Amino acid sequence: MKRDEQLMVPAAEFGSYYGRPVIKEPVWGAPAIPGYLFLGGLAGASSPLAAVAEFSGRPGLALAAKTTAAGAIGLSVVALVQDLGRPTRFHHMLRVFKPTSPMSVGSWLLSAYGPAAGAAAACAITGLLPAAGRVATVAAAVTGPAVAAYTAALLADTAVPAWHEAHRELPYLFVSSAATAAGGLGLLLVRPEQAAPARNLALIGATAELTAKSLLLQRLGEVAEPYQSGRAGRLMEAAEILTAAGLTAAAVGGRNRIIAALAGAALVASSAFTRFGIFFAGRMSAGDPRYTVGPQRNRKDRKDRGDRGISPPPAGKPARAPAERGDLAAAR
Amino acid sequence: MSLDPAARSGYADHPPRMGFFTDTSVCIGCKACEVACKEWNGVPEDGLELTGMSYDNTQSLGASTWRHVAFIEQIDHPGQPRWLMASDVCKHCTEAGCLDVCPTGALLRTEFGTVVVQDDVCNGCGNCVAACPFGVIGRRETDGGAHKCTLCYDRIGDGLTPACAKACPTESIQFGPLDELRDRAQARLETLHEAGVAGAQLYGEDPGNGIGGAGAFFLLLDEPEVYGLPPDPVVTTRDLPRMWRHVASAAAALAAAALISGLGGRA
Amino acid sequence: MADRAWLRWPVARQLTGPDKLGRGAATRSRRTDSIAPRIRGADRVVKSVCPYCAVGCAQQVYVRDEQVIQIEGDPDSPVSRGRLCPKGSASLQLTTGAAREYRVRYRRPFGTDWEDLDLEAAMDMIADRVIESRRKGWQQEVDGKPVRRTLGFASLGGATLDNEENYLIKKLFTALGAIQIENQARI
Amino acid sequence: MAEAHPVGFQWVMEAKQRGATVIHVDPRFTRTSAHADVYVPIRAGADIAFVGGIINYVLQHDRYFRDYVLAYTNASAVLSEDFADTEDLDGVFSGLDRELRMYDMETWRYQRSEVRAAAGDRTPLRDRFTPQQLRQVRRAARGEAHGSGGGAVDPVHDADETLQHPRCVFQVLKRHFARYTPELVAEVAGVPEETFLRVCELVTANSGRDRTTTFVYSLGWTQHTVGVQYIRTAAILQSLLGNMGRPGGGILALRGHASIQGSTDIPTLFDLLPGYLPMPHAYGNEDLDTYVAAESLSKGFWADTRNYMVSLLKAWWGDTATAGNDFCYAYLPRLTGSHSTYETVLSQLSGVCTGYFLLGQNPAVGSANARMQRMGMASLDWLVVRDFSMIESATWWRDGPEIETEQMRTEDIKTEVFFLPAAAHTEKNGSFTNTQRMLQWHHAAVEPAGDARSDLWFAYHLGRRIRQKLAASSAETDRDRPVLDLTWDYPVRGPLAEPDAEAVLAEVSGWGADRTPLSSYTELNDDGSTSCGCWIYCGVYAGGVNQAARRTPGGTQDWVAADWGWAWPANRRVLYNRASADPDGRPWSDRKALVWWDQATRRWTGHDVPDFIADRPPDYRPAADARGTEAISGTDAFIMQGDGKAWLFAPAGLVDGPLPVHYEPQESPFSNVLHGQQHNPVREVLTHPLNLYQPSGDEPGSEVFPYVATTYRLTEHHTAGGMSRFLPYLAELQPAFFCEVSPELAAERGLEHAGWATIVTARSAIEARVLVTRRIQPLRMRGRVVHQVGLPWHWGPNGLTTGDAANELVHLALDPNVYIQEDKALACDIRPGRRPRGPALLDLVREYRQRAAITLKTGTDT
Repeated sequence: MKRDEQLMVPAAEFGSYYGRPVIKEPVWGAPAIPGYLFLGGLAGASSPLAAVAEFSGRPGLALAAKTTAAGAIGLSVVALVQDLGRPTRFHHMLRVFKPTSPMSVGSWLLSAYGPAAGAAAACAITGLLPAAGRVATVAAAVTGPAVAAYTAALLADTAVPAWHEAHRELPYLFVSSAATAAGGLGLLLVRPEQAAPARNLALIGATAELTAKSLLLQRLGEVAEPYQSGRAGRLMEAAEILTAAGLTAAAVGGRNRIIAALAGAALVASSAFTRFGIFFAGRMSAGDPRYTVGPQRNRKDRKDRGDRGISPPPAGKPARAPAERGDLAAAR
Repeated sequence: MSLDPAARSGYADHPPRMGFFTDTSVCIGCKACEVACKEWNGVPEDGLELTGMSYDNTQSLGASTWRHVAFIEQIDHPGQPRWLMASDVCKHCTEAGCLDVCPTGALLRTEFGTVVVQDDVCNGCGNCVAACPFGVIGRRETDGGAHKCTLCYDRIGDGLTPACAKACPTESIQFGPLDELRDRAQARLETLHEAGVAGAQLYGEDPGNGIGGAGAFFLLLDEPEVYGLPPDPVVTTRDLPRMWRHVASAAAALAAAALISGLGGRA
Repeated sequence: MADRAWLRWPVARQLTGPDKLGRGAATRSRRTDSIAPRIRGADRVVKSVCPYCAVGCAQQVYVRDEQVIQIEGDPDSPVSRGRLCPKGSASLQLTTGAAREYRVRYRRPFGTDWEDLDLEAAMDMIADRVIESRRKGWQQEVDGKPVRRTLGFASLGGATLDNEENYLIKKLFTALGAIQIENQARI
Repeated sequence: MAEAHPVGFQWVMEAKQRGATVIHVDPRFTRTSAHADVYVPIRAGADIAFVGGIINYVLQHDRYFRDYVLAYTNASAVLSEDFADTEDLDGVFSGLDRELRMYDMETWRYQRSEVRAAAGDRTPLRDRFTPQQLRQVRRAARGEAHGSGGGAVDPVHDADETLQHPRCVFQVLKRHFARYTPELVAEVAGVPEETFLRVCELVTANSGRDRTTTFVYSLGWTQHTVGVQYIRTAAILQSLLGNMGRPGGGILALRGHASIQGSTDIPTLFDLLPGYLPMPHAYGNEDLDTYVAAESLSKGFWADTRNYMVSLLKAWWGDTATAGNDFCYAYLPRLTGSHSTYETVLSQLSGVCTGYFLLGQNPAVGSANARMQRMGMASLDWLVVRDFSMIESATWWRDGPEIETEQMRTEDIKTEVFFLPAAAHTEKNGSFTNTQRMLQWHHAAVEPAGDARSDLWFAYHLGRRIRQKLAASSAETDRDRPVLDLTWDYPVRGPLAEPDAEAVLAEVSGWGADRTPLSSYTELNDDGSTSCGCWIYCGVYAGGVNQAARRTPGGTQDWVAADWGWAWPANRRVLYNRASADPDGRPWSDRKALVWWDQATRRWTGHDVPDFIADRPPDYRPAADARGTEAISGTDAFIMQGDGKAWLFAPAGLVDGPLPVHYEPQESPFSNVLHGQQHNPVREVLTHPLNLYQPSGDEPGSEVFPYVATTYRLTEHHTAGGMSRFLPYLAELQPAFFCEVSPELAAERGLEHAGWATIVTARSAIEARVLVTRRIQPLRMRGRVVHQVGLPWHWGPNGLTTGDAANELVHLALDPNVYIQEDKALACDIRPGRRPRGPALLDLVREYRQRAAITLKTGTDT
């Protein structure tokens, strides 16, 4: 509620405390963190694509994918460090290894993957140490998908309703978005005759992404709202249009250099938009107590009813009137 | 779920778990807890904004507010007009989301079962902020670090009472071994129920709840959300094993998709 | 040395100690291990009384290196039982905070800004001013009755001062013949 | 109480948990109300009607404590035939001289059939002086002297133990309050009848042998033009119910400053010397004999006034004070009328008072009619401000409100300003006297830094310098002898030459021959053999030990905790506690035992130090010609009173009537429904262009100011904010000046929650953020709705949280007994939006004055 809409110290609302958020909005900043999600996905999916390209004799695609992976992961690490409250302490990330912390796991993953992706790209660009390059390429290809996927846990393993409630779909959405981006970038950078794996990956990724998104929205119910409204909603919608367009173009005209490039660009952009959309949806859901209180209140009421069976409420604690119930409708 | 988190965090021989019982039915809204906390812990001033939220200009817990007194005007409350006041604080969860997700080990379970931030370790990643189901911990603009109530770790180690509990004029904030506090809270709840105080309820103390029971729990006179508290919080990391499984299969799927993309022979 | 440094690495402690998940014992920093309340190192604890309202809550003032480092309620007090309100709890900030002035400030007649002034000089000037105002406002008689007083200067304040301070103020000013001596009790 | 004294409130919470019922009466629903069993909304300025209504209920339903009333009050005293009540004279008592605005109190006396020389040697002042001179004596706040002693009264008088005599106090009281019915209470105070009756029932049911009720008040009762009578009303009720001098009873003033009690005991007040001895007056106090004759009572401990006064003179002038020179009594300056802080402002404006010390005081925002205060300061030659921070009283000349309104220009202001930083309580030794009369010593923890010094240092060294300069002056005159002969030889210590505060305390406590510390005021003599700076504090340094520094932990003592600090007098914790026992000396009930007569040892004993002559048996009856303490009978529990009784009717001592009457505040939207007399007829009005009053009640123009405003404190701040607005941790808790209004008033005036409002009176207009809250209820009375505006008065232009000062709005109309202004009930207007800036602010106020046709005479009628 905006202040100027208040007529007085508001009567206590059942459902929230002056409409204030119950949880904190994540302090993670944009574009750094959604950018990181995008770049990490791009890199993580580019590395297996590079390996496939290399071992299927497509050096052009392999070089492009390796360079992309190394560049993206490099940039993403910069974004991560820059988003820290105390950037000079980035190395504290390797103080502990905590399986309970996706960020800890991710940090260790990044410290394995980053050098591998970097080495692979360096060897490919310079042509030096080809054997080592191959080892690095494989190593990056193996760890890359984990890098692309773990960020889903990073977001989902929070109290942010739109992220946490999506914890089942988010990993699939993230990897498919990553595949879309990596494939798309391949289409954009590489001549069509070298780009078949990229195109394939883009097609698979984009299809999967559309599916995952629609599954996610279906299952989230009311907590899906943040994905469908406001800035996040616009981003998600744009992403969907771009994905569909890119998908169609790549499928139909993927062998045309220009169409392929346009399709690739659309898919890369769609992946970025998706990440930004998801990021802002989470923020919005954290900022509005409805999404925190509503589902919890419903769950608690269900539990309380279950606990009580059909017996009357205990003395001193009468059942709350329906109007008092903190369901979504009453929360505001 | 075990109520002995210290033991599960590598403290073989440890003192009893310590905590707060905040009995809001005797809170007079004086905010001594807020000031005493800041004086002891050197927490900076947190903004000079008149909010219009009754007498609450503190607004919420955060990096620079480790105790927060909520004010809820219920002048139309049946029977008697009410003005609810409640001093909120970090819950020192048995299963603490902030602690679980912290990548640097800055967040720490102490031998008293409490959860604290090691300021010399924290790199300000902000993960804990997003993981707390109560909106307790925050990142401070001025130093980039995450901060929250330490349950006066330095004081209780010397047998002293935390600053807020010591200052509290009406013993609304009680500090002590958690077992003792739980007994006291039950007794107080029964007294209030006998006195016909409808709506009196304990909040956070149930070891069977979504955070495995709070180390700092409350007696409320209304539903939790009225005070800005989540009605049924569940620590996010309870779902983490499942998330990891999905992450693993998603990663595998990506690898597979890449392999499939390469089918179709050499260029 | 190197070995021992390596063993302090929390990951190593995770691997070798009981805190496998790195959420407790393994992740403690040196600073955390040596944590202590700052009042543990106090040179002395001085008994005091809260300076705000008249409830008279007892305080304990902790001093280290001739600096006040903490002020808390004194649990021995039968009045306050160690508790303090927000104002009393802010006593440390009141007495050691940034808002306190520690220098004499002087504004000359018609001046537009503060100037510095030595405390001794200020006291001397004030003494002169008192003598002069006392003389100007002197009344030996009113209506034929001896009054031997001055209306030349007045004083206001004292409800936050100590009894001993008020006693000297009343004694001195009365002896000087001043009668317009007042405090917050009238306000 | 929870708002302004949270730590004291722990005892209320504890009592509540043990079953006590808490009733809170306040115009607004506060943090105290939130924990009360019964909340009673009331119109500000109507408490006499409310409490008077309870008195009427008690009398009509015979709910008074008859044995107590008969034994310990003056219920049976028969009044003079000449007395006429407000019921007879439409709101005024007999003896009113409207021209001089004062009462002749002669007709309020007890009847005395037996013809005999009046006890005491005094010739009534009225026989020696003109009424004008008498008024000057009256205006010296005489009612405040003697503390609880009241005025002189004849202890021998007619009485009717059956309480049936039509002119006995009991019957007079009954008639006086007969019209204070539940209906009237509703009409005047806006308290619904059922709420009122519930309070009556709770209070009476909780009073008697086994139970006691206590009343707690603060400035909500004192800051009125009838403030003293507010407290008198409670005193009458508590005496009727037998709640005085008993554990859990009494009337407790919650005072707001660390040593405001001490600053009245050892007064920096114009009308008092230490120990509530009156300052000598030009008329009637010419020498020590006439002073003692006029100011002592024939019975009780005030009969020893000469002992107290001579010992004080010895403390001040030491060996110079001898019997031969009247103990230097002539060294004391004399009063003529009031010289209160408000008259001081007038005297600054007129150029008489040219120098001003502000010692931990901030009148630029903290005193009523703040603009007038600043204008006064701008007329000075010099100003000394001693404080912690740059408070408004130190900086008004550069950025005060009058600079903005262009009423002043910095370069035109002649005032020379000295700001001297003050030492904090942690930086000096000394004692505070808390609200229950208990002295507690605080020890210096560190030396003050920089130029910061204690006020002890300041007073001592200023005195030292002045004495040096005067001694050296060739023009030394007789007028300098009092200063030069002053005992001013306190030992100093440390690098800052800080005077020894314990040496000062020792002088206050007193000594006899060879400087042997005294242990009680009963040891004081009038022959110059004893010295004592404040007789009621005598014994605080008994045995050469600082009794105020005693700190035996409360947990190791009984509930009286007598070994913590030291309470005056004689470490008694409950005054007049003889009344906790019945006339025979037995506790009224086991549950409420405090002190009692022990027949075996033939002494009073108990949990507390008995506030009675320790070996005086309950059956002692004084001889007819007994005087002083000898005249105190074994049942005269109220030992300071001239007749030993609690006064249901005050035959002397109060200048505005022997009984409380409901009068409307100086400014009120309502006419007085009870009487034709609208205001307290003898209230003090200060006629000055800077202090204009508004029309009230039925007067034309009163509708311009239709709302009632009241000021108050918040937990998070302290007084005018000098010790809170400058602290980040307190400023952030209440970060803006706001006013509190009901949703109904907000709707009526278009005020927005959290927006701005301007509040206007005839003095000024201020702006405040708006808190629209149901905690402020519109009251329905006399077919009208009355809206109240709440104003926490902590703000000013300096500090971390800034805002206009509520004191800009407040006028100076004073209680005639003690010269306290009426902050607690004003009439005002409120309008949406911020106030005008610059000279336009004055235009707005001028426009209001014109609309209400306000002149210098408005509101000044008797």
